Amino acid sequence: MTQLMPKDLREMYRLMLMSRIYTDRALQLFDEGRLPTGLHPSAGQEAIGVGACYGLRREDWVIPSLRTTECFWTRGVTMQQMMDAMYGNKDSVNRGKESFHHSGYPSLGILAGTAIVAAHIPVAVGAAKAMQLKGTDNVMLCFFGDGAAARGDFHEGLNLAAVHKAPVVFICENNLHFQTAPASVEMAITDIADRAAGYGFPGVIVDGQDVLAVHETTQEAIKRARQGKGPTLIEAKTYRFRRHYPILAETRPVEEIAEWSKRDPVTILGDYLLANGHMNVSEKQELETSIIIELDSVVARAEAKQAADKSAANSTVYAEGAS
Amino acid sequence: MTQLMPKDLREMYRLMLMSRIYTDRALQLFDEGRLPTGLHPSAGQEAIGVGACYGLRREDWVIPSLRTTECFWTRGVTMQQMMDAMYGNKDSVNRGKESFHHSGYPSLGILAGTAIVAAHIPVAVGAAKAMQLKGTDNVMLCFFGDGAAARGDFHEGLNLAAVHKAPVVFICENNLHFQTAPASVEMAITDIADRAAGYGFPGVIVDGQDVLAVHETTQEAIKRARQGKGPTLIEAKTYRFRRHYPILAETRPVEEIAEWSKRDPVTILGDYLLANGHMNVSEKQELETSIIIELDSVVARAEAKQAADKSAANSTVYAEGAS
Amino acid sequence: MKTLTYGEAIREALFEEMASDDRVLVFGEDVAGYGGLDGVTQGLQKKFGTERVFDTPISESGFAGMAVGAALMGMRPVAEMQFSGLLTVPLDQIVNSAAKARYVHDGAMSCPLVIRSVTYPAGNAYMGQSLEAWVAHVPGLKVVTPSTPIDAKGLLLTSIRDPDPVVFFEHKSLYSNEGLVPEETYSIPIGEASLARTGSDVTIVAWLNMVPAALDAAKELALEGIDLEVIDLRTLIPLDEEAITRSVSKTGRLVIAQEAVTRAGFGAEVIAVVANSDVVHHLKAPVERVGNPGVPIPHSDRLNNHIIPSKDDLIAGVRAVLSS
Amino acid sequence: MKTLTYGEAIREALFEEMASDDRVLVFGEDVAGYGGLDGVTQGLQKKFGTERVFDTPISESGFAGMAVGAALMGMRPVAEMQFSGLLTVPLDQIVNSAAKARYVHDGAMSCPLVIRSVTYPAGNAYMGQSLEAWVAHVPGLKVVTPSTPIDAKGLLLTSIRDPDPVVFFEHKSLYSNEGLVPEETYSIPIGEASLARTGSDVTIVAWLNMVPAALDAAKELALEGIDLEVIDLRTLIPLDEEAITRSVSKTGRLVIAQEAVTRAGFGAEVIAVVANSDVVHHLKAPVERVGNPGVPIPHSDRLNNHIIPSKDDLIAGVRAVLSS
Ligand SMILES: Cc1ncc(C[n+]2csc(CCOP(=O)(O)OP(=O)(O)O)c2C)c(N)n1
Ligand SMILES: Cc1ncc(C[n+]2csc(CCOP(=O)(O)OP(=O)(O)O)c2C)c(N)n1
Ligand SMILES: [Mg+2]
Ligand SMILES: [Mg+2]
Repeated sequence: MTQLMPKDLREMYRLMLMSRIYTDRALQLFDEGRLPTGLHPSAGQEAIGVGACYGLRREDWVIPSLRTTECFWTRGVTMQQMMDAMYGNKDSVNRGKESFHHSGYPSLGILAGTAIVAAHIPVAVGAAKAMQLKGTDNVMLCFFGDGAAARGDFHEGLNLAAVHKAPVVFICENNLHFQTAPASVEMAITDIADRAAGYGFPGVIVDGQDVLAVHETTQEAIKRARQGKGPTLIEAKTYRFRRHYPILAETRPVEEIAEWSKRDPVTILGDYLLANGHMNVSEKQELETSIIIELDSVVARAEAKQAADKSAANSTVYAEGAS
Repeated sequence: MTQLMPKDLREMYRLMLMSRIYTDRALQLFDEGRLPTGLHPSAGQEAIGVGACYGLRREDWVIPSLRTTECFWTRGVTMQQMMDAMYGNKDSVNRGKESFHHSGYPSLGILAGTAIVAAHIPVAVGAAKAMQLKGTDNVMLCFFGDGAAARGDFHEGLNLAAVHKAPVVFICENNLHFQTAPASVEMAITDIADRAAGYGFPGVIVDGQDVLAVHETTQEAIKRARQGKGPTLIEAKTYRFRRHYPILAETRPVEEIAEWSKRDPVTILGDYLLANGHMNVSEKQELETSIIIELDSVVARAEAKQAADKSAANSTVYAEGAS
Repeated sequence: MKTLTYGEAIREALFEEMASDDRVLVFGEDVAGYGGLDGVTQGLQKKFGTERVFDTPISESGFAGMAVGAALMGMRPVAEMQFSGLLTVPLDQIVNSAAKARYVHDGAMSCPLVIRSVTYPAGNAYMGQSLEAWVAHVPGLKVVTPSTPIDAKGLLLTSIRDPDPVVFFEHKSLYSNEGLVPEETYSIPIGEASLARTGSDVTIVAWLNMVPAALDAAKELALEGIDLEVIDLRTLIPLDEEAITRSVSKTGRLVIAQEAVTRAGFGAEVIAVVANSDVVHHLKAPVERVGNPGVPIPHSDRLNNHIIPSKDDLIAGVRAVLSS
Repeated sequence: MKTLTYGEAIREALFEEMASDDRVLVFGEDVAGYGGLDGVTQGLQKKFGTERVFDTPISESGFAGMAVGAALMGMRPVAEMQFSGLLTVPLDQIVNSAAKARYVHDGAMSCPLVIRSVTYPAGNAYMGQSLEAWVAHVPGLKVVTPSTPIDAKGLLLTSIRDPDPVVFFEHKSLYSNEGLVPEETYSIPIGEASLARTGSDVTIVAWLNMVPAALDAAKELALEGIDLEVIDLRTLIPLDEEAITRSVSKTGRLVIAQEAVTRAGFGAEVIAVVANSDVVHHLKAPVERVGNPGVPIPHSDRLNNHIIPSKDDLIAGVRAVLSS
């Protein structure tokens, strides 16, 4: 495991802060009727995607959940690319054919899941198997929510990964809710990590609000995977700070929300950087300002661009034209 | 838990012995080209279905695996009914529309699974939920093989049972193989019972060759279920003494087969009865003879009967005629 | 009569049937605590309790299987699939465990359940699929596809009371459509199409959301003196073959209106029914199919309106059958 | 040319393609150690090793998903579903994860995999289902249905090399049928029907096992001077529409031969293609569909032969289109 340097910590902070600012801006654009797509805001959960993906090799792959926007940022997707995707622009990643959160970026090592919760888990295992067959020691990080852990594909995927000792790390973002319902509806246990024992590999719980803890835990799992020792299930305890999706009402107890707000992952890392002298207040302020300024122009550019049109809609069903 | 009396033990022995004799006769009839259906012989695994189902209430339900013929015997299906089902006779349970091992007998509290391995697990949970909703303390016993434990429906079913504290007992007949492949292909763990912890209810391992152990373990799980405490997963370690299905070749190591043959559940109970004076040698011999004699006439009758015909084939797709 | 939206009509059916039959259960994702993503099941849990109305985990196969088990034990479960594209997931339970239950028991058991499946061709390539043709292919299932509030309520009541498993498609973009619904109790038989509009020139066969689209097209074409007959199938299985052949034998021209992918969609079945009857000789023009041309539903609304058939596509289809 | 059975032809295709392309993987239940329940994959693991040829748990959705993941990463997985009825289980992975992959990446990724699906309408109501109409309804999938050894080998080679996901149906009762197959390497394009028999009176459109049945019917009817044309579709998607319309415009009479349930089966699509073209005016008689009348496959062979269409049913269908 490579030691994180202060510059790494600052970069992780930048990614998390950018994600937060971007997400809240996107929500605002949606509320204003400008953004033509909804989103599953990651606010509150930024430490997971950043902590897990930070320091991956270019040749490694990740497959995000519906909420892990941080996978995109950390792998190198720019705010402009993301905003263009949200606007379905002509020059965007798939020209509006798929929502930004299920968009693949093959050149950045990002695979896309489908909108079918948990279906991407066996897909991740197959991709990891391919990496193994090619004789590399690259790994696959597969993200999903607590809700996904109730699906058959979770079970089949994790079990197949165990049988194949596939180089995959499963990262469950347990935010205690799935869509409008609490976790008590979906399971009679507290810790999804407990399920790993039923497949024969380690299950580890980590504080999902602490990016350094997430990073360290993931690094250990990655090391295991690279050494051919097989998968790990990491359960990151976390909480989303926004509603599931902008058009759905809030269903969670206000006290619960208030309690968790005290553990804001962006604030936690920011405070750590300040306390340890890795960043000073004015640097922090500058960073925030620069993100906001960049984002302003990103939005302006995205809105000025042409949206993809009918010719996009009808293409690439098959390799060589439709049939 | 009601204490087993010597007459219970003798009855359990009768059921197990009958099952063995019946199964081997059916295999022989199949080899001779007389029986118009194949079967998944339960030989070697008789202690599980008998031990688990013995002493159930009439109002309880069971749903067998493809191999648990003992569920049928213990719930009161006769050899004649079974043989008629195998021959697809006009007066048989469903007139040849379904194989005997997936045949339901509603009046005997036997639900049928489909041929889709593990699909019956959520069905069992829904049935148990209905029993709970009706305010009864009846229970459902749900049998399946080790192979089924790799399927998504196993996971979703067990998890749903936990969430609903459904009065169901899951009984996994782990015979170390599924169709032609060894368990190492389907899992990287040894004990399927370990998976129960991931749902939040007890997982128990029992010697599947020991009918009394199976009975006792199941009775405890049933008690739990009747008290509203929810499900239990029982893993019975066992071995099938015949090939998976008559037309498939043997794929298991001869030493493994030889080793397990030493632990024949019918012999184990027989010896116990003899050693404890619950039965003497001549009674044992008489029992065997009487089963064989009965079976001879069962086969003769079954073969003499008319098979179901086209009118059967075309009926009961919908309640009121086809549409 | 009173005015209800399509969504309210469905809710009323659930309330009435839960009140009159305590074997009826309602479950699915977000249906209980939240009252359904579109509010269709709102208030049910409060009225009928957490035992009869409950939320499920993301386990579509698991809870569809539970519905089967409960139905076999005499309950009347109504399970919701919150997007029709999700039918890909619980399909084995619906098609195998439920559909075949009566048959394999030689009639000794029945499996009376309803799968409410919410159709909406938008959002993404997966959830946005219209998959009614799949379930229509499966003996043992009934398939219901109402387009109006009165039919939605009446047919849902019938579906819940039906002794066989029913896949009940609801269309999200119809939820807010209003219509008159009787004050008193009523029900509508499964298996009867309705003549949504009488006309003489061209027959349009439609279901779900395409019925209002067809009526809009009819209104527009009426201005040119083109007189459309619109058949609302209402239920795909059993199929009201007579309503189809009767109309086509009158008009001699047939346009199919479906949101689903055209190829191997249910419209092909409608055409086969016509081609299999003497009415085929009455056809004055080749049949037209208006539907998804064979493209996954794109995420962006700017794209997917090119894929989903519109009133204008229907008008073009009508013109095509009139031009030959 | 050499003589091979249909099963051997498939095995030969797998051997050849695994030898020439090390991205090809073969997996499924019982395919590796045992060599397939019908021996079709025998010897593959021994020759190509446990990494490229492996047995899977009973996890059809899981290993279909693995096939998708491996395909996206550049492998060429060939996964077996040991009964076509099992398609109910992995369908989401095939229909959503695989079929839409190219589209949602705007062409930037491809998902070249083959699902070998073994069709056999017997045994029980579940495994015995013929479900080709379902996958034919899904944009992004190709659907292949060979009936002869030469086509089975040639089309499997093409399917494995195809850049898009292919559902390849094999028919268990064809496995032991023999036929001539070229010694040298060859392949057969996806999307071209073959004229299995030239005739002038009636067109039979068939695929898989119904092709030999149609040829048998043709032989028998030839004795009466009735001359059948038999079209073997070979691939359902893409569909060779021209082969169908050309033949029907010649004969004016069409009989569909399918083992699947008639209602909403693929035959309806074939009919729709005809009805959508000018050829509809050439029809001298209503079209006939010979298929499963809408009944789950019973377990007993004594019953299921009443459900599965036979040569005699085909002959009756031909007589019907000739009588009107
Ligand atoms: C199989 C399936 N069922 C239902 C849905 C609808 N749905 C979208 S997101 C979601 C909740 C996901 O919860 P979780 O996995 O916990 O992720 P979170 O949103 O909490 O991050 C649901 C039910 C879906 N996409 N897929
Ligand atoms: C979903 C599914 N996949 C494959 C099959 C084919 N099949 C029938 S029995 C069987 C093996 C079952 O193994 P297990 O559950 O261990 O039971 P056992 O036969 O060992 O008693 C398989 C794979 C099936 N019936 N269902
Ligand atoms: Mg969650
Ligand atoms: Mg087994």
